[in-house]
Amino acid sequence: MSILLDRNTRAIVQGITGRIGSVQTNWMLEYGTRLVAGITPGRGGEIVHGLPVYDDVYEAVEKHGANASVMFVPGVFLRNAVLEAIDAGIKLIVAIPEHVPLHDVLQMKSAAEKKGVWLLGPNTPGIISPGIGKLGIMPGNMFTEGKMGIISRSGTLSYELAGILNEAGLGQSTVIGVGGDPVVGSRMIKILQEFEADPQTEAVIIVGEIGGSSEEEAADFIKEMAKPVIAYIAGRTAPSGRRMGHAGAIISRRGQGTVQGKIKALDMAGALIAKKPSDVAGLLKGCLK
Amino acid sequence: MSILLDRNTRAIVQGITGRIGSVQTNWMLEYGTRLVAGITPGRGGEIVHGLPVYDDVYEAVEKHGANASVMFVPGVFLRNAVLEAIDAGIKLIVAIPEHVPLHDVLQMKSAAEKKGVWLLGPNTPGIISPGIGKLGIMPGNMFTEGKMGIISRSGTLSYELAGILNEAGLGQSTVIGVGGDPVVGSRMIKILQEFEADPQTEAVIIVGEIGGSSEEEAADFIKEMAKPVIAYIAGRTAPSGRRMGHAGAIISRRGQGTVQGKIKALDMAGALIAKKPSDVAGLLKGCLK
Amino acid sequence: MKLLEYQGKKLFAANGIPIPQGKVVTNALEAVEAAEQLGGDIVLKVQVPAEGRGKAGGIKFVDNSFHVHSEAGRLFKMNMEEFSIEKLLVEERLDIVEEIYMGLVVDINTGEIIFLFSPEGGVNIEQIVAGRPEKVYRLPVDPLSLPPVYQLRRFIRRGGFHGKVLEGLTGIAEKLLHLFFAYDLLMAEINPLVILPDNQIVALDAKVEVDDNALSRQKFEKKFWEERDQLEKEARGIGVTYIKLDGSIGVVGSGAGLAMATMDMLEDRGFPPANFLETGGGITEELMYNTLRLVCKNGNVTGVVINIYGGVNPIEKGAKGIVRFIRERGTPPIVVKALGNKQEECWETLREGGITVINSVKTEDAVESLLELIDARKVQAKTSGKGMM
Amino acid sequence: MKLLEYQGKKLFAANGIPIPQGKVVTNALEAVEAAEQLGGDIVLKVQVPAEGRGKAGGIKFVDNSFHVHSEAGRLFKMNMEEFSIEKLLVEERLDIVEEIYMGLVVDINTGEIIFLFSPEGGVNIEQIVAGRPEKVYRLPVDPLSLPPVYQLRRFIRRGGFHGKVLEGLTGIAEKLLHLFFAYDLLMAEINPLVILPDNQIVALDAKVEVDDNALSRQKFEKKFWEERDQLEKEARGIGVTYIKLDGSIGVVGSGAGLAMATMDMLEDRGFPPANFLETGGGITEELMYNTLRLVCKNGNVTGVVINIYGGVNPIEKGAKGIVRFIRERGTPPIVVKALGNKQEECWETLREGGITVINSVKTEDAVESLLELIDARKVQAKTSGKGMM
Repeated sequence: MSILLDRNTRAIVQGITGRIGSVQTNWMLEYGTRLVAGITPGRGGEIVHGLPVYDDVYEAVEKHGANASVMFVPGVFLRNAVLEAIDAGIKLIVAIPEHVPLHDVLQMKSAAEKKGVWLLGPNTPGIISPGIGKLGIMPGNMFTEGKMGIISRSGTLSYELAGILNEAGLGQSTVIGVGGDPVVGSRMIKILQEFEADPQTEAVIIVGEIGGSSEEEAADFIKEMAKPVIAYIAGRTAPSGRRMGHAGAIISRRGQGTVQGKIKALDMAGALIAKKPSDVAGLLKGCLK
Repeated sequence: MSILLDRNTRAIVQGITGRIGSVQTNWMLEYGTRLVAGITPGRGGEIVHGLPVYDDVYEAVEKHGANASVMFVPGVFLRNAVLEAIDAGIKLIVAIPEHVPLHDVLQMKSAAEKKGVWLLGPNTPGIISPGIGKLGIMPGNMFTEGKMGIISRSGTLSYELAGILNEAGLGQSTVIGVGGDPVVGSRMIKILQEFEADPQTEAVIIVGEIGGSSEEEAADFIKEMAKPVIAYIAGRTAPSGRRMGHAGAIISRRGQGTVQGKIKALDMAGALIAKKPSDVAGLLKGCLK
Repeated sequence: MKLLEYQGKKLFAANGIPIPQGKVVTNALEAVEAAEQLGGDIVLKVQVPAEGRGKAGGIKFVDNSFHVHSEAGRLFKMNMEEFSIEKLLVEERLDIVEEIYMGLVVDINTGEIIFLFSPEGGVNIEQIVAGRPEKVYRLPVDPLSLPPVYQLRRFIRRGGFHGKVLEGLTGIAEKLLHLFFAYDLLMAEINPLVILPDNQIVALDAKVEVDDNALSRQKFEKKFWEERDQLEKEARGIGVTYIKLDGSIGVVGSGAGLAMATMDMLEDRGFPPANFLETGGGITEELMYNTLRLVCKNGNVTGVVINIYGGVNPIEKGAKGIVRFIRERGTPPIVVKALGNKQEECWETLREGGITVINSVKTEDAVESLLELIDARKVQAKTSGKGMM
Repeated sequence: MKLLEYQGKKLFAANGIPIPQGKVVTNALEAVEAAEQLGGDIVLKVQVPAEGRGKAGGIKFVDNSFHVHSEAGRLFKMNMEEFSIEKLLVEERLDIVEEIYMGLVVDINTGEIIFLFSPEGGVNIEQIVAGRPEKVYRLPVDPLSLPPVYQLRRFIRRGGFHGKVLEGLTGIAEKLLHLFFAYDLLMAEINPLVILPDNQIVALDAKVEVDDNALSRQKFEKKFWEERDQLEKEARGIGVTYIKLDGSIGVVGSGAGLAMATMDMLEDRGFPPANFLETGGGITEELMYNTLRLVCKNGNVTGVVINIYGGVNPIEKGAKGIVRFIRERGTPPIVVKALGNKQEECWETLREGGITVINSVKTEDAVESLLELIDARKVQAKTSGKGMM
């Protein structure tokens, strides 16, 4: 079994009639993903790449038992699309768009948390469970089926990591981009818990970045994990984020968000730290006997 | 025991610094009502008729254990005052103002129902439990302590009824004006249930009016009641309400809202019907042995 | 406050709900001009706040522009219910594929707001409601959290719509809901809402009612169309609620219930009421004086029962208004039942002014007393009449 | 997009939050005129998007109108962080009884919006936060249901306020909250918010930041003040994110993580990056051409690593831009690592254009390759240099 996206996933594509939505739908289908329908309000009744298009998510849920959705709607329309999917009972939402207004993200996140929905993104390449399917824009040929779980804040670095694992003969169970925005829908620690419980996954690679505190929070759970965790954190040489008035200082704990702080927290929690992505393969081989 | 307003009631006056609020506070105090504080935002720290004035309801609840509130704020400010009282944990709200926008009433009613709060009014004279206290504008000298419960849609008719009962030697346990607006905060049937359970009350008088369906709904419970119910319905000669487009016809059940319909429903439920208010005394004497 | 059709449509258009092209005119010549500007077939619609204008002949389809002048002229001479026709709406005529019903209304029994939608609208909506109620969909709306657009879309989909038409109807539903809340409406109804051959959707009618109690926070020009009678209009100016009736005894109550009970008793005694009048809680000397003047403008009034309570109302001040009215006019016979705070002061003022005061708690005593008084005056009038002859 | 103080105050005033009287001026003479119009004591405040203007000497209290010209002149000659002073705000000086802190900010870790309030505000707010954190009150705000005014009043009452001042502060809190949501703000801070002797409350400063991603639905004039550098401004025009750094190797990544990883590796090899640059998902031939032009405008750049993936990005089109740039300029050395959809087409274009292509999955291979290329060119340059001597 993979996590989140598995053989029970019946996905829809919101924004299927758009240029990118249509192209990506084709690639997801070619990869073997079980897509059951597309949604575009006002385009109900059309057919795109053999999939029926409906005006709303409810109809796809009623007729096809859809339980996951990948979003290709423009950033400013994303909020309503996500809130509808949550209301319709969708349990995994992959929000691809970038440039989504922050207030919209906060609303989606709040709604998803209240209903226990997995919201990946916004600004994520998506999720891929090699051999099963992909909901997102990652090139499918960069991933191979296997036992490594990847959680990445960076889309492009997750591709790099997968490539390195492939060369080392280490395939992936599921690769998840949590999203590159300052605020994203799902917490890294929650995804780690899924990987820990997944029989297929033998080790987890975390690809982190400067900023935020998701890696520090994840460290709290890594302490308790049976499976090995390898972490790579990018951004040592990046300029630190600009301050948000006094308010930024008031709400943040000291030292949080720096690469050093993250590495320290992960190291102390027992994760192995990779200095560069290609080090991950060696570290993994060391700890998987 | 009386109902809703009893010896445990610790009431506040919202809008105490207004002209009517101040005068009526004095009368309620003279009647012996246990008022613990007044509320006017922006006037915290003042004293009115010996009562401390606070800026918000929360403070009166924290400091005095207030659990009831009578409102003398202008109609367009009523909504926020009521929503605050509900949020602060007040359990009995007496909304005196008339000319309250209907949308505001709907919001208050919805909030009160969700939190199980008694909301009397808007457009009510209030509630009086003779001998204990009054939250409202009814003249105290028109009521005497006793065993009759009154539920009235009309403030002025409740005074008339009390006068008639007084002359017949029949005092009142509690007299409740539910409010004269088309939509009011509390359902007549719920108040009937309280009277039925109240050891002090021996019989209940319902003063109804043309329009709405609260009397018809009450009839459903009267069937099950052990205590006698006398009903007087005003408005046989009133012009029937104007129609609200087709929508009014679509949502209303046939014949609902007429005086005849109400009398028929009450009669069939076992209530005794008074043709005029003064008939109530005789009907009561007949059924109370 | 009910808006006339053209006012409701103006509100619709300003909030993005499409309406037909049209113009309001006040005489037949203007109607001809408007019809020429619009070109093609047109419709003439009388602008009155009455129901069922179509069935009453107030809506005319004019195929030949040659007939606009005569048809408009005929409509301007009509009366509908009590209303004379002061304005016509001249509108383009549209090719209609489907007629739909959409409305928002408050269920006063439950305090719920209900969004109503039927894929079969038009003049026969009430038959549809009666015969095939399953064709009318109801969506209760919580006033504390409005339904988002996707729930509206799902709801309207139940009517069997898809694609562009569904999206158009959903957009209109969203706007109607916005209007309803933004403008404190009691009712907003579109019947019919029509689908054109190109899938455009247009509101052919508009029934909009604004909450009078919310006019202080709304920017509507305050025009009241509902009063069927000049006296009802005057009453609004005074600050009381007045409805004219067919009887002969004037009624003034400080509450609606008390006024209605008084009316019922008068009817039972064979003297039907001449009016319903409720002062509410704003009694002053001036208000009471004006109220009596208003009630007695009805020529049928042969006597007045005043039935008031002093809770917030200063009945002792109201008494002065009554005395002043009778001092100036002398007539008609008036009986006052006034109880509550400061009742003694009130009674003293009235008695000094020569007004009959009832200090019983029973309204029927006031009614009886007035009837006796009227009777006595008749006898007196007859007697003095005899004396003069 | 951060607003300058005077822009933030304009927004405040338009939404009912009181601000001092004042005027924005662009030279010392205008400052004198403004001071005369205002009369009394005044304050001069430089308008730059830097923090800590007061401590850096950018805020001057002028008691004697005689000194306005010289003080303003001195301020206009200042530099604050990288910013030159183009505008001064000339404001009336107010008698202050109390200084308060009020702010709204997003906690990016939790996704919560936090309303912050401290009865002790002013320049020392950070010491207060550090030393007496119990004096700073935090109210989490659910973006799906804003707190009603009575909850704000209760919250602010914790600061020990009552009566008129409490009401004033509550009103400002309500308006700040409204602003925050209505204008898609990332931050809205008033420090200090001051109470005057007559209990009036005035915002003495305004720190407002608008979400760039929401500018399409907001009506702000799009002015970006944050870029500390001309190249950063140009980058925004091209549609990429660029931050200038101190090193010598240009970096272009199709994602922020990939760009940062590349920078980290360059640093580790002793060749610090000259910039951070992320293209995002909008690569075109033109964008890639302009991106390279931008990166190479930095005179320190001795080579460029391009590290891109084709997911939604058409890397085969980006390749054409790279080739065009090198064909025109010839320099500097560039290594491209490009993988993903249509990678073969991309490589072919690049190779035909004479560009070094890395088809390894490891970024360090691209870094090594570039460093070798730079080295080789140096040797070549030295050799050819020798030959010319």
